[in-house]
Formats: sequence, structure tokens, C-alpha cells
Amino acid sequence: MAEQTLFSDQDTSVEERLAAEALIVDVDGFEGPLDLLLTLSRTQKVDLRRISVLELAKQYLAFVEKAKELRIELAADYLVMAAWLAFLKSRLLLPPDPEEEGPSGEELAAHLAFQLERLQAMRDAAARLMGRDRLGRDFFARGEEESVARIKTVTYTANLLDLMQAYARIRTKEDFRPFVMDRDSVFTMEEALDRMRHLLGFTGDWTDLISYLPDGWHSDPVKRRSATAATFAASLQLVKEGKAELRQSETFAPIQLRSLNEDS
Amino acid sequence: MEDQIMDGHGQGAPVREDNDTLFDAPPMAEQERMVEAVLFASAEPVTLRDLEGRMPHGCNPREALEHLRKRYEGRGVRVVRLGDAWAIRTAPDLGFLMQKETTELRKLSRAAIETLAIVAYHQPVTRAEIEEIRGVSVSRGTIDQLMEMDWIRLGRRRMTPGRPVTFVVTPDFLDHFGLESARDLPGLKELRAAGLLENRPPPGSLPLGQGGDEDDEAEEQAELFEE
Amino acid sequence: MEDQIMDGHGQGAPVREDNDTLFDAPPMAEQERMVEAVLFASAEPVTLRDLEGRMPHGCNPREALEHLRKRYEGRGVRVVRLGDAWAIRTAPDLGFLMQKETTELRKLSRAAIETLAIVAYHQPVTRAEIEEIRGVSVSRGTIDQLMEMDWIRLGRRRMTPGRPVTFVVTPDFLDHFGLESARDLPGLKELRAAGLLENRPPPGSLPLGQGGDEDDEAEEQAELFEE
Repeated sequence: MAEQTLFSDQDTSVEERLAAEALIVDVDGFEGPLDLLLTLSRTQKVDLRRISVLELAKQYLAFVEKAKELRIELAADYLVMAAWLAFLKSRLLLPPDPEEEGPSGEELAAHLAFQLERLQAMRDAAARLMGRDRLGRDFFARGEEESVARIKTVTYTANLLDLMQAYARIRTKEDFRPFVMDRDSVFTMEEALDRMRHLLGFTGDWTDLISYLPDGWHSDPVKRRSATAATFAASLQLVKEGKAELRQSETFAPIQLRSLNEDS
Repeated sequence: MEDQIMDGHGQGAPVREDNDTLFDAPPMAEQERMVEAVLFASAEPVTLRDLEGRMPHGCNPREALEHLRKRYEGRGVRVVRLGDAWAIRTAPDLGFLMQKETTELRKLSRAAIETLAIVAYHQPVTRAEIEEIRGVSVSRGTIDQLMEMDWIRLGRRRMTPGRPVTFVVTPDFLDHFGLESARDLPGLKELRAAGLLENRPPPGSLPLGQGGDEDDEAEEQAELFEE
Repeated sequence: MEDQIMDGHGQGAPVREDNDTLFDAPPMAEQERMVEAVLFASAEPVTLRDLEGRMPHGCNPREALEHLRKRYEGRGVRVVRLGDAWAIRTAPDLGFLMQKETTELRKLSRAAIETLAIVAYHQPVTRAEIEEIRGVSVSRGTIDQLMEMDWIRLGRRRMTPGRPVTFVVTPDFLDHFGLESARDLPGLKELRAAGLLENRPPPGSLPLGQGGDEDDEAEEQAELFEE
């Protein structure tokens, strides 16, 4: 990093500003702040290794300012970057404070320069890769695979994606499963009503609602929840029908049910 | 071998116009290469006319084919004529090597892939546990198929009542799926992060129970599923 | 030609019993024919292991492949190596003859292309590292798409907190781009020499790459390009 360029304070040229403005129009086309920084850095017309990070920070901040003026909404990560670059700029401009902890401005600037250079290198590499002779376009595989039809063994196959998706499907079945399909652990209100109509005759006095839960629905929390809800709903129905009454001594206390049947 | 043509494609006329040279056919060795590449890559036998149409103007595919046919004499593959078309075919005496090419690849059934996935993620796992996770019973055939493919095998017996057998994946499985170990399989969170979780189950993805469920004993082992 | 001593690979034993001869590997010229036939018959690259499995006991496909590769130098088709696998492919300069065979190459997004390059050059690489290099999060489906195309696959988990999964390129990737191994990626040496394949931790805080994942400190350079 050349010090003199780093600390020079020349104004951004008209040309650069125009370039930055042109970019604003197209802000959606950028893949995040790093991409934008890389594009801005091109206006410096130097090797990425000699880039002035201070200059770049200024360009970026000017860009963000301009966007604000034009009332262009910038995604949060652009603003985070702006804040960070403002911080970096102050570190680069102010003499180092021996008291201050953390990396120096130069270290931070060097890392940013490294990131830009690395991203550019990967883009170049990607372009070179895609420009290579490619199978199915420049060179070709055997067109007519040979087979001896008589011997035919069936081989079953699957790829890793199938496997992972199958697993994900099983494990997230619960997330998406329509409620009605969950018969195994769903106790419906109709079932509860049937059960309670049947049982109500045998219980004369106040009885805890929980005791109406069917056998085998107590331990599994999912089943228990379903059975409790169904039983509660069923008891409300019974009350509505005038066949039972409910009481609860205080909030969250056990709910008790009593038959209103004349016989009892 | 073909040098008389290759080097001599400027045969005759010592004085020629530039235009002529431009439209000169490539040397025969080059034509032979072309025919070779076309026959190799084409999905069907290639006719002379087709070759003529594809090769640069002035080529002589018939002659190139002859050269090529001679070149492949006694090799592992031969240039053969089929009606008025040409193709490259394996030498008949080497047909025994082609057995592998005859295997028909079929996608593993949904039941099998799900069972396999459960074994891979939860091994060692018992049959009852597989059924508990899938929510349906696992048919004998599915397990058999996976064992026959050598993707799963029996592990140690579980030290629980009934001492049920467990299943684990095999090195063949790892090989086929390009995994170093089953531990390299991404977890649910990672699958989701990588966008590999489908947003909703594909239509008809809710398999109905295929028979009696035997998951009573599976419940005791529920804690074994926790990673 | 069937005489094993002729090719010199029938080392030693001038006197042998018939039984021995019966189980002797075929002469190298014959092995070359076999390898030739198998490679010609298959569109997919054939692994060395597969060749060994299909050829008679005692064969040395690697040596046969080397002979075959030399034999096809400069021809219309070439013997190419792709990692552990081998294939025959047409010579790239003859692509113009093949318009008929050209397959529509799937259009990849810029994000996918860059991600692919990053995986190729930085492998094994974690998702967080890809994001750190690109400065944006990897969108859903990008990794998915590359895996579906069978160009990248899961590598070993990184031995850092969280044990994140890593991605590496596949033999199909090598095949598609005509690379013998990931080491032959264009410009790899220069990039490495320039330090651009390093995963330098940001000094102090983490300015870029959302997330700021715990695996940002996953700096196991030693692993790069181990394979």
C-alpha cells in the first residue's frame, strides 16, 4: 500500500463522481458491498495491489451519501459497510493513538485490499474456467454407449442429494404435515365426546378433567396435549348441552367436571 | 503411413491462386481425425453423406474411413459398416468386458432411499427405530434390497430386551455417495441453510401405513435418536 | 502377439506349468485393447478400480492406459485422465464438426459460477468461507444447483468448532472442464504464490461477510488440496 496515495486528499474527479452516480442507478445489480467496492476501485485505474483504500472509502461514502440524497434505499449491509469504512477512514487519517486497542488502520486497509484482490482473482479464475474447452461444447463423450442387451442386471442407484432430501423430508414431515393426517397422535373432539358421554354417567362428584384422558394418551406430550384439548372441548360441549358443569378454583388450577344428570 | 497425402495435399499445380488454397481440403491425416471424432461422438451410425456434409469442403470421407478402418484393425474397437452408415464398435472378442455397461440403472424407491437415509444418519439403528422415524412399517424387501446392494449391513445387536439387530452403512455406501464417513452428512440445520430442505412435501409424499406398526418397543428407544 | 514373453511383462520363470499360464495376465498389448474397448464403450469416465474389476485377474490397467494414451496422441479422439478415472474424448479442435452433438449448456448464474470457482480453487471450502470471499451470503439453491449438476460434492467436515461441512469439486467437474486434476486449474500456482488462496482472518473485527460465523476462524490451510 503506497503511503502517499493513502494519505493524499485530492478531490474525487468529476469523472469519478459521474461514474459513481451512474452506479447508483444500478445499485440492484451489485452483489453486496464488496462487489460495489470492487467496481468503485476500478475508477482508480491502478493495480488492485496499489489501490488507495482511503480513496476507496471516500468514494464509497460519497456513493452512500448520494444514494441518500436520491432517496435510494440501500440494504442494511451497505450501511454497515459504510459505517465500517467511515471508521476505517478516521483511523487512516488520524495519527495512531498508542492507547487504542485493536488493529491499526493500515492493517484493516490491507485486509480490505486483500479481500478485493482475492474476489477479483476468483472472478478472473471463474472466467478462465468457463472459457475452457468444455465437455458437450468443444469436446465430446462417446455418443453411442455400447451394451450387450442379453445380460441385464438392474442396479438401483441414488445420489447424495436424494439421500439428504429424503432424510430432510422425513425429519421435517411434522413441520408441514396437514393436521388431519396426524391420526396417530390426534385425539379428536368427537372421540372425546363419545368417551365422555359414556363415562359421565359413572362419575357423580367433581372429577378432574385429566382423568377423562384415554389410556395411553398420558405419557407422550404430543398425544397428551391433543387428548387434553379434545377432552376440554368436549366438556364445553357437554356444558353447553346442559349435561355437565365445570369449575376451576383459580387460574391454572385443575379443571373439574360434574355430571348434571338428574340420575346422579 | 498417410504422409503421401498429408504432405502432398498441395499436389500438382505449382502456381495457384490464394483463393484456391483457402478452399483446399485438409490433409488426409486430418480428415481421418475428423472422421474418427465424428464416429466416436455420434449417437448413431454415420452415413457417408452425413460425413460429407459435416466435413470441410473438398474432403473425401470415404478414403478417410478406409484409412481409419485399417488403423483400427486388430485394436480393441473396430470401424464397422452397417448398411450405408459407419460406426465404431467394440471388437467382438472383447464383448465379455462390456457386461458392466449392460446394467440398467434405476432410481431407488422412495421407501428404500428413506430407509437408507435413516440408517446413514442414525446408525446403528434397529428396524423398529426406522419404522418409528418413517412413521410406516418397513417391508422386508426394502431392507433386503439395501443389504443386497451392499449399502447397509448388520451391526451389533442392541443390548435391550429382545436384543434386536441393528443396521449400519457399509464402505460401499460411503464410496457410492462420495463420503469419507457417515459423519460428513450435513445435519438438518445445515441442510436447511444450504437450501436443501424442500419447502413443502411433494404431492403424495405422505405414505400411508403399509401394515401393522410395531412401534411399541420403539418408543423406549426414542432417546437413541437424539444426536 | 499372444506370447507374453514378447512384451516382456511376463517376467522370469522360463519353465511354467499350464495352470500358471492359465491364470497369467494377458499380454500388455491385449490389456491395452481391453482398456481401449472399455473406454470407448462408456460415455462416463471409468475408474481405475472399475477397470481392474472388469479385466482379467493380474492385469495392470494403469500401464495399459499409459500405452493407450500415447497411442492416441494427436488423433481425433484422446485418452484423458480425470482424477482416478479415464475417458476418451474428442480432440477440442474438432468441436466444429460436432454441432449436432452439442448439448445446450445449462446457463449458470454469476453467483453459481463464482461459487464454483471458489470451491475449485479453495477446496475443501466451507459455506462461510465462500461467503467471506464473495462478500455476500450464498443464496439458496446455488450450492444445490452445483451439487445437482454433480460438479461439487461434500468433502470432509472441517475440524473446527461446529465441524462445518466442506465442499470439493467432483470428477464430473474435471471431466466437464477437461482437467486432469484440481491441481491443473488454470493459474492455480500463481494465485497460491500471490497468497490469494489464503483464508486470512480479518484483523480484529469482521468487517465483511455477513454472518460473522463462528467458523470464520476455520483456518486449516494444511487441508487445502490435500486429496
